[in-house]
Amino acid sequence: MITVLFFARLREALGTAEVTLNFTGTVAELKEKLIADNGDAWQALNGENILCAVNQAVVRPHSLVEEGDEVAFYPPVTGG
Amino acid sequence: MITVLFFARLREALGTAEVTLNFTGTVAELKEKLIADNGDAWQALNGENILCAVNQAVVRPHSLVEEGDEVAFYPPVTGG
Amino acid sequence: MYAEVSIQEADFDLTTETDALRQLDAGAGAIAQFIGVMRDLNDGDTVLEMELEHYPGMTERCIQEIIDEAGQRWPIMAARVIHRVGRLSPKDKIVFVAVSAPHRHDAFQACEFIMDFLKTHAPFWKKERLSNGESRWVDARSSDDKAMQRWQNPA
Amino acid sequence: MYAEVSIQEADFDLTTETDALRQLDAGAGAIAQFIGVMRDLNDGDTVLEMELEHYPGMTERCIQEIIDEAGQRWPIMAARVIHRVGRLSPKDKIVFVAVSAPHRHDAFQACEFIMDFLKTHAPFWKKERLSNGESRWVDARSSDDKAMQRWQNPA
Repeated sequence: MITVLFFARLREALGTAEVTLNFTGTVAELKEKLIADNGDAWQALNGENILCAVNQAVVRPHSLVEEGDEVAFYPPVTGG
Repeated sequence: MITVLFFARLREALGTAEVTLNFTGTVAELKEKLIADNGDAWQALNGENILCAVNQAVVRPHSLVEEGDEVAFYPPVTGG
Repeated sequence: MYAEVSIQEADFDLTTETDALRQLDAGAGAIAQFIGVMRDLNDGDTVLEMELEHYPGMTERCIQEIIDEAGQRWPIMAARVIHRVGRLSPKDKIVFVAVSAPHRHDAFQACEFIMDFLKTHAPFWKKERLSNGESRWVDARSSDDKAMQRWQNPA
Repeated sequence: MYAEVSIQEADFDLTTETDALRQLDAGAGAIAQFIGVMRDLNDGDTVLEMELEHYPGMTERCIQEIIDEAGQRWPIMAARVIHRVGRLSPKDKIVFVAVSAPHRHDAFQACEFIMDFLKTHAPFWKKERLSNGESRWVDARSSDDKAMQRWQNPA
């Protein structure tokens, strides 16, 4: 199982903060699977500014996700 | 009358913090008069780093000192 | 180098934080600090309240990495970062970055570097509640990206 | 622009000073601060105590002029400077400069500018009492002159 977290604007668009699923593959493939499983509203994951972190480090779309990973998708940060 | 103030290392070298005297002329002439009046120890006024302020604004040697002015001589500043 | 990062809902006390840095090392002659304060206006609208969301765990890790990077670039002795989350009102303190160093220019540089990277990298998100009743997520600013990019090509 | 300058023997409280700046204007999102702290070592010698002398009147006037100049160069909202005089011990706070502004880079720049000019222009003098029983006047540093000259040719 992997855990996938969503934050801020994206969390609101998807209506959920967290899902768990069985998955291995790239980040890009994970997005495709989440959209296929959950419907069109999840196209929000393909927003051009959406960032991804795996195990709390920012990664690129071709990065691999493995069993036990914590994945997070989120919009540009606005702290400080 | 004018008031002449001395600070820090210079105050210690001259042994006084303040003198008052009748004087009009340039800052350079004031130094000469102070040395002539007070003796060789006052050559410390000619130290290359000694600064002068008239009425609390830094001035150059050819600046004029007038009746009622507050003149100050002091070494490079070291605050902060 | 000493580093401490806190993410918290509670406010913090500047005297306490600065005294702690000051007591760490009597060789630290310079402390540069930044305090980010909530403004009552954003993009021309009156803001009544703000809700700050973050990614627990990653936030702390990310800020620690930024501090480590600052410690590589400048001879600094200690850094302290506090970032508040939850509900905030105008004039509330949002973020505190303090850096101590033997010399002041290093402290200033490292402090501003940490702020610029925190702004563009640390996973925090602001949602504003406006005086007209609307709520909106704050957009990232290109001025913050530019501020961060400045550090890629040190003068 | 609000400006306040104090020369005093007494210590000061950072929370009080920062809260005052913060309450002045809810549009000031950024406060940059510098705290100069007495070091226990100078030029390789252990320093037990320091005596700070100043030129009353001219000091305040000089710092006010530096703040005014900073206000000409950057859009800042308020500046607060406190400089202590008299006897100080290692780890004591010596000087505090705080600048509030709408944006953080302006606050940082103005704060460092004020410190650099204060160091090289404001009439203060430090005398150190060393652990070997000697007392000596601190020499001005060429590094401070260089820091100040940086501002003559803004990048």
